[in-house]
Amino acid sequence: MAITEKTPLELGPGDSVRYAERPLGVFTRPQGGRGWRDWLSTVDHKRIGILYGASALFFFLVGGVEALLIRLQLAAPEGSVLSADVYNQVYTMHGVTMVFLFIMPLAAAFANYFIPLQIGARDVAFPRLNALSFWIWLSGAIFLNTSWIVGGGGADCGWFCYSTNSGVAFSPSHGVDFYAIGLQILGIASLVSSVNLIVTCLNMRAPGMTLMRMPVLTWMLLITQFLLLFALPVITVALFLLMFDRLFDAQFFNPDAGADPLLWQHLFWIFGHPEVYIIILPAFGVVSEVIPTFSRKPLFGYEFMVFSGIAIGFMGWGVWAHHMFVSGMGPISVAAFSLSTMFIAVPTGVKVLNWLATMWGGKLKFTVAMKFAVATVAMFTIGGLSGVTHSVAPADTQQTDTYYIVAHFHYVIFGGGVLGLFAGIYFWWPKIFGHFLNERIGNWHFWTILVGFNLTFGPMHILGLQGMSRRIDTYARGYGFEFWNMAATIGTLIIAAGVLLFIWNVAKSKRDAPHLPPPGPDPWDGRTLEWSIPSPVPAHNFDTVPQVHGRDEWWHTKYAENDEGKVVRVATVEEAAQTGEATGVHLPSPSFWPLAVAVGLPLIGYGLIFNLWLALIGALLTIASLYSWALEPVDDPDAAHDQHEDHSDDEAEATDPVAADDSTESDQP
Amino acid sequence: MSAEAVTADLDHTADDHGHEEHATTTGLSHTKLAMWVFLGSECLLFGGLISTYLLYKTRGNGRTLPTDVFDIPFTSVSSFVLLMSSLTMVLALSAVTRGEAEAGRTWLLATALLGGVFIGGQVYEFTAFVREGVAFTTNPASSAFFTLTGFHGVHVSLGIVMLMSLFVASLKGKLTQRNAETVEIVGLYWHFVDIVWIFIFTVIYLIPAD
Amino acid sequence: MVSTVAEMRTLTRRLISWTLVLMGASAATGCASDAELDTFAPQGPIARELHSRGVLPVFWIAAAVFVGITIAMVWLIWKNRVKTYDGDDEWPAQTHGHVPLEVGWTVGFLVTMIAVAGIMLWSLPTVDATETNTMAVTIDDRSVMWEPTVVVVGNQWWWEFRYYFSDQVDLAALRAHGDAKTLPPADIVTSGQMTIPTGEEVELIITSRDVIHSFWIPALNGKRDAVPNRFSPWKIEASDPGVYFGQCTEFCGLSHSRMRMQTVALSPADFQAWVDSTSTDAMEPTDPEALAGLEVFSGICTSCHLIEGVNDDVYEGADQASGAAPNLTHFASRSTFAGGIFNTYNADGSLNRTDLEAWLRDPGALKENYTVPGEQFRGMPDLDLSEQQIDDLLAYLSGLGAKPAGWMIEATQVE
Amino acid sequence: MSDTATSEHPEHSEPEAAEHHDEHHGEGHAHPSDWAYVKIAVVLAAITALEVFTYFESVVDWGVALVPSLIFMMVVKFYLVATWFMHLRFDSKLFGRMFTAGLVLAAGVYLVTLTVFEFWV
Ligand code: HEA
Ligand code: HEA
Ligand code: CUA
Ligand SMILES: [Cu+2]
Repeated sequence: MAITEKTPLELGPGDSVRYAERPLGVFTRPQGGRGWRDWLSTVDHKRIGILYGASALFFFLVGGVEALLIRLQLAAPEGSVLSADVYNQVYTMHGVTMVFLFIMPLAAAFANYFIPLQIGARDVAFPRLNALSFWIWLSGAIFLNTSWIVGGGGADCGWFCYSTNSGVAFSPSHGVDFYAIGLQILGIASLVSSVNLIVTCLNMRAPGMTLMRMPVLTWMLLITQFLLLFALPVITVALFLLMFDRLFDAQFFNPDAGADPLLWQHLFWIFGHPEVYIIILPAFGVVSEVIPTFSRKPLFGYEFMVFSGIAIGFMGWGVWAHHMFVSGMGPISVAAFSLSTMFIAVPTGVKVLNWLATMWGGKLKFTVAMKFAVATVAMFTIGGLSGVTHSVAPADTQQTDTYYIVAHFHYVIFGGGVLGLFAGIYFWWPKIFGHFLNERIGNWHFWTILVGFNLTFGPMHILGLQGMSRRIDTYARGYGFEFWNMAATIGTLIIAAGVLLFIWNVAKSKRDAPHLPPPGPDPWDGRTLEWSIPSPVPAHNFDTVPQVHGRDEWWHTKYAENDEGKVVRVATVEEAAQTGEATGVHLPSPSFWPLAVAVGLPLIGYGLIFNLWLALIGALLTIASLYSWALEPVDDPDAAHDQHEDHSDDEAEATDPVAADDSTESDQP
Repeated sequence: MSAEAVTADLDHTADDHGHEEHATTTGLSHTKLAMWVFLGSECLLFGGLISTYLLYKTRGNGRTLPTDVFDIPFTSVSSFVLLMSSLTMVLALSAVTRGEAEAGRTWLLATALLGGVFIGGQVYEFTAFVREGVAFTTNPASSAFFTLTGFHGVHVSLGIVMLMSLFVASLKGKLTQRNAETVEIVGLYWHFVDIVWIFIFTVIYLIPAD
Repeated sequence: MVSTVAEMRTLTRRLISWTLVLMGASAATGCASDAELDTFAPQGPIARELHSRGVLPVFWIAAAVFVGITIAMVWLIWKNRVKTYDGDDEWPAQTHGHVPLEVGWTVGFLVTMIAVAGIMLWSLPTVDATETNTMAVTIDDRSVMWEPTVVVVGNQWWWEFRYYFSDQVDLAALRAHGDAKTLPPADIVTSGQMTIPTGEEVELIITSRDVIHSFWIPALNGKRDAVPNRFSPWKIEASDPGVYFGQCTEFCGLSHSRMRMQTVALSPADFQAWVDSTSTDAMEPTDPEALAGLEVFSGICTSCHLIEGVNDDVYEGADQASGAAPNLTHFASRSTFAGGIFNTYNADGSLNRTDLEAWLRDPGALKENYTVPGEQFRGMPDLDLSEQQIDDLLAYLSGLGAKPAGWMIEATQVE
Repeated sequence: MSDTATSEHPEHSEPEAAEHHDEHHGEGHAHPSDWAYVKIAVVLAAITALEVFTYFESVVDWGVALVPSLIFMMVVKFYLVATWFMHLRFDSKLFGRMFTAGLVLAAGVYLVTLTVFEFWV
């Protein structure tokens, strides 16, 4: 394939750093390469994906330590590890951290890394906006957690922070302010990235990659982005109202002035329920890639998988008030939302059976990734079924706000979401880092997590049905709660051991990697485009943008079915895979401005809480950075690249829309 | 209908759009698509604020309601001004597209000015309301009113900043035919803010709050 | 790399031992026997119907689906597992899908869910207030027809129960009124323990004075939130006399975990007796210690608590975010105090001085509170009482109201 | 771009077309003339005038028709701006769909919310 040699940025593997003078800004324009500074200025979707993933896993430990504290406090009755006040902060921050700082960004890591690879693109539609999303997310995450230090403690209102308990009178520390502003910052990050990834999915597919040929992971991530796109503004409204109430004496949630506390609940859950599908759909996508690969069969019922995903995403908008069955909103509303909730079981059930049907007659090879994927299906089903028992509104009046609910959502979130994403981590680790995770340790990791998980959350079903309320910092002797709480705490310790095994696995695999054969582009005999390029993926992803002819394009490059329907190999990986050696692929230039914009936002946050002057400084920093950003050309002007005139048809592949950015001053084709 | 058929036009939207020759799957520009996607999201934002106001519009806690102090003739004028700014906006785009830089610049400035008049009107309205006893913290209705119209006002103001940036760029000769799309995108945002006001004007101001 | 068969064995072994452990443990703890809040042990017609119509059917359906899916899955794993892939000819038949099958199970699930929907619609009416029954109650020597109704008000972190027997108060108007902070005076105001007659469907009107709480007596019905500015209907009914436990289940701040309540169901005759003794003003103390206690009360406690016949002429609400504190007029007639968390009496019927004294010494040590000077208090503040004052107060308080029956005292001893 | 001009995307422009982007832009063949815009604006202004007119109840009492007519006029204005000024009429359907998705969803969830609050009664 002809690659144009005239492009300025030679960003193949192993290139060197070059910093050019930039008259426009404070920063010299970074130009790619290696070293920590390049991580700060990177606009490469893969690096951003790794940044998301690493930070998310870090916050998993933070949220996990909070979970450990919860479990230690509740191990025995009248626990005294934490005071009630601290307990309330810890469980609130546990929920917030796990949802917003762990599982969403971990899913974002997959979205960033794999959407472009799976659709055969060289980057996302707006690389700098992508960097902006990450940095804003990180600054929001840090902001939220600094409330422990400067805010007088974490938020103490529960992750859904119901009014009126979230008012200043009832939560006088700054914790809730940090919650309100922190989640707004995180919301901006997710909103920006959802717009970016939607445009990427719609607009940057390789030739032939029709929507109905997109890998299911990409599909589920796309649906997730739409859910984010539409759900985030709703919680943004709610958070603004809360912030105005707390900081500027507005009256949105002041019942003495005639306000209705249920307004918050509606706004929160209109966001909150789509949110839970935001959590689960990426994991569904991962499972839909892993199970076929290790069953040696294509995914059963691709169209049904896609449309059930769409159906879930769509129906998820009409069920929010099932979190409010006992709020007193009236029996007709209760009945209506109860009905709408139930029917989500139908598309979800279709998914479960399609996974099973994929395994039907397959050849199941239980790698660690496959184990996690299958466990995801099994554990999620348990959580989904307890969800169905809540959906029967009258029954839920006995269940809501008990540990039975806690059991439900940890089964779907941990048993579905977390196990699913772990499957993805084991599956794609060699692709991302160029070496396998150790399967033997992985095995131990899997089993400890699975056993620990069931020992932790299984008993919570019983506890809840025995009447144990959630969000209690302690319980009295004599209600029959002792035994199962102890069991759950022991389970958590086992999970913690599993998490440590995972950390050890990461470290050991990296250490061992040089002595082991490299995985090569396609270690699992994969099906989708990311396996057609080297591991780790070169900066420019694809030497040549692939031409797609059908679903599972890469698999069909390697195999065909003969007349008897038997699979025959038509090409080896070595023959078919790209080498990653192309140089001179035109890539977007890195930039420091996304980082600078992101630094301004928490300053605004602190300012709103403590001193408006600080907010002004933050705002000025943000605006100045945005302006500098706008003035910074997408591509480095020093690197003159007027080569576009020279394009002849056969070298056009190299300068594909990957360079497109949000500035219209870009002069790419 | 087959799945392919349902999504087919997403994969082939380029046919009838000769003027949109970007090298993208759909043939549509990234930026424009992004703006439309973003505007879809904004509907949920304003919807939430509007619903909050509707829910609270009669909750006065025994004090003056915003509806009590509405000055419909005044607001009608500023609504009209904002509506007409959509016309100047579209004329600006049309001029820039034709390569008439100077006309484009003038229309951009006119749009920004009309927007400025609207914001001025809003500032006046706010201060008048406060004088008449309807402040941000008076009651749920007033909090909701100021939040909704304030959010809209901030949107308009951002639009003005963008218009002025385009204006300055145009003065420097940087706004040429090839950047017509930038004008178009700012225009989309501007028109959106206008239609939000069309909605607000009817639903908040004109429909009587029994 | 992976030895699948061995793993399957481990899996099976683990599954079996896990099940055994679970079963053994459930037997050991007896699951329901000592679980006062058990949702699977309904004690009244409403809860029983809810359980049998709503809860159990959907549990059975969920269990059946679970068993089906799990069996299918284990079987698939068992049958199709391979150790490694060696060679290209190991590929199974490549099935891409099967539309009739898909449609089949979609319809199957739809039908199942329609059944679940039926369960829901069938059981929904059981929980909401519908009937209007009446019973004769004598109050102030006057017989009235009472529609058994209790106004339930959540406060941080205790429940108030208000009884309106006279037809003076229009409950419908009350519901529309909306503000829990300005309720009309009631015939009986009590806290922590709600007394109801057995065999009567009692309508509850649930509201709150500060944040959202949730009222829940699992043995009698599901729960309903107490939302400020809202008066939500609910109902409970107990078949037999007894003490039924509850716990506030909506997170309501610091001491949410220590916001409990009990419902005391009495036979109609006993209920009438309770009404007679509780609708009176507080008794005048006679012994000097109790008189000194009254002194302390009038000097200190009066800023929050109301005792009818003592400080109702000067009482203007409590220094609390809720504006209220428990009414102590018949303090000693309740078998628990401080939001239903401590026993007022020991098992032998003697006054539980340990907890009562500890409470008066420093309430915050037993139940976290928020009492920062200058801000709205939440929870009872530390009053810096001397030991003498505490003794006096106990002498006074223990004389307020008739001591509850022995079985009631016994029933509240949980540990 | 040559790599997009495949059988999958026969509609894609020739490579040269992308290079000579600018020339195509000037044509504006699909876009209405300025005069059309002005006409739309006149219609919008007229409707607005009518809307404001309803406010002066002493002149004409619209009775029960008031709210429906106001909503109707609002929708017409909304529609005109979206389709003409925002070019949805002439542009790809995809844009309109992205926007309508948000609009319809917002209408749906918020109308339901208001209904739950018994806003209409
Ligand atoms: C990943 C996140 C996730 C997912 C996917 C789900 C999925 C579902 N959830 Fe859950 N839910 C949460 C996260 C999630 N939930 C959280 C976090 C909360 C608590 C929030 C809080 O209060 O803090 C919650 C709370 C919650 C409630 C409120 C409980 C309460 O507080 O009182 C309800 C009530 O209806 C509910 C229902 C459901 C239902 C019906 C599904 C369905 O989508 C499940 C569908 C799946 C299946 C049913 C299994 C597979 C299907 C089959 C095998 C087919 C056959 C089955 C049948 C025919 C029955 N959930
Ligand atoms: C993604 C979501 C997610 C995840 C993964 C988890 C994971 C866990 N959660 Fe939970 N949880 C929520 C989301 C999540 N949770 C939410 C939303 C709530 C509701 C909050 C609310 O009510 O507002 C909640 C509430 C909640 C409660 C109820 C609290 C209450 O109501 O009072 C409990 C109680 O046991 C609990 C436990 C756990 C446990 C034991 C884990 C375990 O799986 C955690 C396992 C992880 C570890 C054990 C970490 C291992 C750490 C180490 C090994 C230390 C290493 C340290 C260093 C290197 C520094 N969670
Ligand atoms: Cu009251 Cu929880
Ligand atoms: Cu939900």
